Amino acid sequence: MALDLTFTEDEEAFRAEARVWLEANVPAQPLASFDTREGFEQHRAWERTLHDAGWAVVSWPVEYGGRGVNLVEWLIFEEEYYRAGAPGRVGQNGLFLLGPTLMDFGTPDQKARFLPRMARADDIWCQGWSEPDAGSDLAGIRSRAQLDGDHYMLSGQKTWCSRGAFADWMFGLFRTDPAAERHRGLTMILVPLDLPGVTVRPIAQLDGETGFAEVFLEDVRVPVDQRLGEEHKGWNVAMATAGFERGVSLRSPGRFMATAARLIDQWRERPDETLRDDVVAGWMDAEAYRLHNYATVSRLMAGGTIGAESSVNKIFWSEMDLHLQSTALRLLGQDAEVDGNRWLDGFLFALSGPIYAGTNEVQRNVIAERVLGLPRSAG
Amino acid sequence: MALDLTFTEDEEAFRAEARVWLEANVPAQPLASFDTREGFEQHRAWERTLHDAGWAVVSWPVEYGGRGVNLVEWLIFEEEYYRAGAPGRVGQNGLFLLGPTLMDFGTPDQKARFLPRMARADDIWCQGWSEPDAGSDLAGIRSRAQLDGDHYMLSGQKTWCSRGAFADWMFGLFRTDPAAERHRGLTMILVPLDLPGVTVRPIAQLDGETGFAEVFLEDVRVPVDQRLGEEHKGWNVAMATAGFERGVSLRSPGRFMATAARLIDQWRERPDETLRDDVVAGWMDAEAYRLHNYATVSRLMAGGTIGAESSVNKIFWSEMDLHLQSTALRLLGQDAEVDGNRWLDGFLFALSGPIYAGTNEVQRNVIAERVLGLPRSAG
Amino acid sequence: MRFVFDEDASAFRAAVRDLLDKECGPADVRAAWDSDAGFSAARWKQLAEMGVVGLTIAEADGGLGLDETGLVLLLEEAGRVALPEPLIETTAVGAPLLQALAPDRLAGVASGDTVVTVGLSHCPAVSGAAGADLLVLERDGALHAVAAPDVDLTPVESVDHGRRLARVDFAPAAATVIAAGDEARAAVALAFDRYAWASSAVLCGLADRMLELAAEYAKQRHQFGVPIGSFQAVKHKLADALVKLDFARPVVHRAAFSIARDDPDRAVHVSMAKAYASEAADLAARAALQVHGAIGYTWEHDLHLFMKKAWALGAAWGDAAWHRRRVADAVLPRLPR
Amino acid sequence: MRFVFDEDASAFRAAVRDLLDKECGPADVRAAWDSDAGFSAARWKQLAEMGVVGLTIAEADGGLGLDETGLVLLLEEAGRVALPEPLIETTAVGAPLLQALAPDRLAGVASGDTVVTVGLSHCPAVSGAAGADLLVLERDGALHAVAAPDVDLTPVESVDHGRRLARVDFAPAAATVIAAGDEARAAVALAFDRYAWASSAVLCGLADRMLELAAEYAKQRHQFGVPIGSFQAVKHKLADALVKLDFARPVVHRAAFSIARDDPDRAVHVSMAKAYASEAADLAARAALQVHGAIGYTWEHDLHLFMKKAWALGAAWGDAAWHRRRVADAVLPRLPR
Repeated sequence: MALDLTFTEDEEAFRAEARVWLEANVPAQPLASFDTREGFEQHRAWERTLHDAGWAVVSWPVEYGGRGVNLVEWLIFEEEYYRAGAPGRVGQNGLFLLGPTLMDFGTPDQKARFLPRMARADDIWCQGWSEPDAGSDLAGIRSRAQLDGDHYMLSGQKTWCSRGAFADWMFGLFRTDPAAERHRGLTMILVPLDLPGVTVRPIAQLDGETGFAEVFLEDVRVPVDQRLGEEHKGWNVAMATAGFERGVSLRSPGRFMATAARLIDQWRERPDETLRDDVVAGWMDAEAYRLHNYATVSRLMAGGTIGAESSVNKIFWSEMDLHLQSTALRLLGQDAEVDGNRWLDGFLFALSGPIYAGTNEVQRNVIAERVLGLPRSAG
Repeated sequence: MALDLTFTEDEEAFRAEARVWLEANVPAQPLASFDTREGFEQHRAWERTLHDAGWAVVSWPVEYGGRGVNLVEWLIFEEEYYRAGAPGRVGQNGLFLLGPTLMDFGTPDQKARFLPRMARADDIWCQGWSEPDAGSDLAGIRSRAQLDGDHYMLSGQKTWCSRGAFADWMFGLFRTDPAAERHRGLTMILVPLDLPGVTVRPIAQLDGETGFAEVFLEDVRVPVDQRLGEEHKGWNVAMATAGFERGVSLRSPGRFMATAARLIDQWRERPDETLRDDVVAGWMDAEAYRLHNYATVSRLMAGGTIGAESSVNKIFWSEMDLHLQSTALRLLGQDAEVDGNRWLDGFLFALSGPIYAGTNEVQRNVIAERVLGLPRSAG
Repeated sequence: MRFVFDEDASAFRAAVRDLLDKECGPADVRAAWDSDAGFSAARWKQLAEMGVVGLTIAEADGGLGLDETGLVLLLEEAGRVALPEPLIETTAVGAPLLQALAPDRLAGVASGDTVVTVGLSHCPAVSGAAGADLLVLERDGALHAVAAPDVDLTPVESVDHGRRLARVDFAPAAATVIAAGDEARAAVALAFDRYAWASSAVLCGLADRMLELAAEYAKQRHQFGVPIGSFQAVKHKLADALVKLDFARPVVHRAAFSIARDDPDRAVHVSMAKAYASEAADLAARAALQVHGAIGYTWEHDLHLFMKKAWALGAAWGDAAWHRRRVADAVLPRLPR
Repeated sequence: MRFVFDEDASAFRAAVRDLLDKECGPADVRAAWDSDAGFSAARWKQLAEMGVVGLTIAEADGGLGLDETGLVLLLEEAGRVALPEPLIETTAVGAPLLQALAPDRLAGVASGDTVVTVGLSHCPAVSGAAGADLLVLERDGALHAVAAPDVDLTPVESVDHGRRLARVDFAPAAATVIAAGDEARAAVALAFDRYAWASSAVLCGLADRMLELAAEYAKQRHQFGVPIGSFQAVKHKLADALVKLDFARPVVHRAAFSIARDDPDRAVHVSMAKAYASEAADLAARAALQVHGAIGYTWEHDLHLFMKKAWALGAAWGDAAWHRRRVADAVLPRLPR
């Protein structure tokens, strides 16, 4: 079968169904920020609503709370979701990062235990990867997990855990082999945040909200069946997750298409010929990102895999987001500095894009080394 | 005395005198490219005309063929020179790089011997710095000069010698201490290109003209009185020259002001609103560069020195030049690809800016290390 | 929605790459620059034998009967070697135009005997005019098909010496007209879009090759005791250009599909393709030149063969800014679809 | 032509830096953010005692009688510490305006007892309104001087919590008018240019400090076993921002001179200053944040105090694009001078 960029009748029907449901169910008033306790619970309730109607995780198997659609349909759903102005996904770290990783690496018991609760927002997850001395250099992790019978004893400190202030569970990398160095001897472990020995310190971000947290662990006992994947092989598990994160799942095109459409609305409100080219370039970027993602999922559906392309993707969306938001701020002119305007919030959020999920500098190294074959180096 | 950005009566009178002379004497028809033999000699004749009227090297002492004006007046002359559309300076490597270095490091005999002939274009000089394995890494120089009584015996290969195809003399760095490494044990030596053992191989550049040359040296005997500065201290001499090159003297603001004015003329001919901002940004850059240069020469005249600022300057003018030329090409639209149009020539020339006189990457390292104090590294 | 090429397309692409790797190295491109026609008739014949030249011509007329989605990967391959032959002019633009308006004039095209080019009146010169046997020329709102002996050429030198631009004079006559009125207008618009889109595909191939050359050089060239490819300044410059290229490709592929299906948003899709591909090639050229340094600035080194085609095709048929303006004119008043 | 500051200017700058290093650390800025007025009256008094507050006021009225060229370096120092006090509003804009139109209203300004701000009607809100004692307000083409008790403020929160924007309501009366007609129009245009220029100078100081913070952090922070400042990606990002800043400064200094001498090209010179300084600060903020990584994205770290003032002042009084447009309107029809 040759290149075909038209949607099938099934795909169009799925889009129509999603659109109808979203139009009827998306809250008329925006929810409070999910980086506040109140907003977090409002968003949890919305996740429950999504789940109960079968829209929480459309591409997951039905048994775990999804509806088993393919990746093209997932992209379609995402387009409709953001087009409808629906709330941000407070559960995204679980749903879009840990979820797929669990399906690949989890035991049947783990899948049955964690996925349905995750889909229903009974458990909301945060990541526990970075540490004070392990940011861009993730292999510098020092937090330890010591095997003690049928438990691991965890100790150490995780930081920059997004949504960590109010989350229920954390998935994180711990050093299980203290003699191993760098990315060897690490293990992925799932940790409930209400265990004895866990202390969560919320951290306020640029906008003043507690968008992330530090998590301190002192002799925290976690049963071995909460290990994800093999012992000492956590790096592979994490890299698979990071591939999802940077690749297709964290920033679906629908989000930027909606932002670009809003940018054009903003331009129409106050047309500024000087910014015309920047506005249309932003819209084109969102379109190009959409096409690129359809090509990626088509390749995945045809049996392909994602490698260093996820780094290419991450650089593109993070820079596009900054371009869209800052162009809108320039359209606002002197009003841009007024706190609480939606574009300023968007800009502050977009600033984190080139930093988190692996800085763009690290991604450029990955591209140069893995795609172009340039030699590794410290520099 | 406080900040004063108005020109004095003397400065205005100097400007008027230069303008009158240039209007009367600049050739009505453009000369042939100085990267051809015919054009080289046409330019040599023009240099002689300049010299005889006292305009070749206005800031040099009168005894060497200049008129002893200060650096502000030199900048004024350069503005008038390019404003009048006068020919490029075929002697610039000598006049603006070696000349000032000779005045700092040369013996009285050397000054008397070389400077007046240089000013009169009797000798036209090229640089002999780069070698096949010493480009960005200039300290990798391998060409040797071995002391043999009252002569040095030179051997090795120099490359990317601008104007080298037709020049009379070359100034270059040679390794006099074979045991020394990197930037130690180098010596600056002045070499006539008609000596036995010298072979000049012209190299065609992007536009097909022989803009530079390779110079092969096989047992070339050069008297020791053609050494500039101390033996083994050539690096210091070269760095002083490079400071001139990147700093104030190689790219005087007048050149870019004239280019920016032409760009605006081009815009008026075919106004394109999409490019309006780029056009005015180019003009502003030329203005900013002019102001920056007046500030630099004011500081020099007040007893200051140039250090890493020369790297700042070089990055700015090389990027500005590319911006000016490529904006003009964009204004030309589909005509941009037609060979021999003046902007295309300018663009091809501008492309060399970020490469020569030390790549912009090396300049950024210099700025980061010397101005911001960041640690050195291979990367 | 199936945004992936099938195995046949990949196999065809691989076969063309094999041929061009053998037959169209940098020395061959230089030879073409120095030739009268600006390209090699022998290599054009080889491409014809593979079916490439007649790819867009109906099977009944001796072609493969494929559309733009079948051609786009091969245009990328043409870009990778800076192919001097008129694949854009004949196969991407001329043949489909004749197929629609004057299929009787297609004789000899698929076999490589008749080289076609198309000249549109709002473009300053006709590309590939020197070597064309049949010229389709717009004049006063009509399209004329004129044989080479019946035109006068005034050469216009392009920065890409392989392009052989010329201003073309001829005597329009009733017998030369192949379309007029609305039909001609629509055909001219479509031919322009095909030129812009096909140039985009070639530009992607050029960018790809320039990045490859730069990466190779960066692995071999040592300065400061290490390969320059180990410096982040080199790595990140090339990585940024690669990101740009990676996002240009699907846009160019979508434009191929939109032309093939006569999508109502064809113009927007083509303009996006030309804008992205022109900028990707420009960025790749800049990055590659900077990584090569002075050696890349010489006539002797091969890099300029690719850079110059990139600059020429980047400017031809509307540059990036022109095409973004066309998108803006469509999008700012109303979003497509 | 003497484009260099004299020793007096350098000494004054050094003295102000000493004071601010002691009295206006990041903790002090945070305290100001949390205060009612948005700034510290005690620190304002200290600045007044040094002559900074009354710098632009005639000696006869208790000031130093200096002009913009005497103030510009001190505004850069204010930027370096993200000074919350209304140096722009009172010293750069309010005092010279009153000096020209209503010198009798200058009482207490130089001594720091009377804080002045100026509100122009085409700007959405008045900065520093919360802590001002005397407000000069444009209304229907006239300028009014109104004491704080006679105005109603509706706060508008800026991303820079130290700016205390407010919409201001008051009852215009014959007694409040200090200028009308052409005189008021010229004064408003001049006040706008002074706001834009003074913001430029503060933006240069902010950029300088952010680059300094980033360089410090890059020396201390280790990843992959080395200080991150040894990576070219970090070095080159900061170097590029430094280049931009280095070229912004002389442009800002020239604008100071042009305002002081009432140069006919004042508007072009001010617009160039604001365009360069806004972009330099924006680039420095982006570079500094990226170099800091996540820690720079927190409320706890000091970087955001500087970034937010840079964003606010970058947008206020015309952003870079607005000012380039003003330059274009002057330059494209005819080149200045």
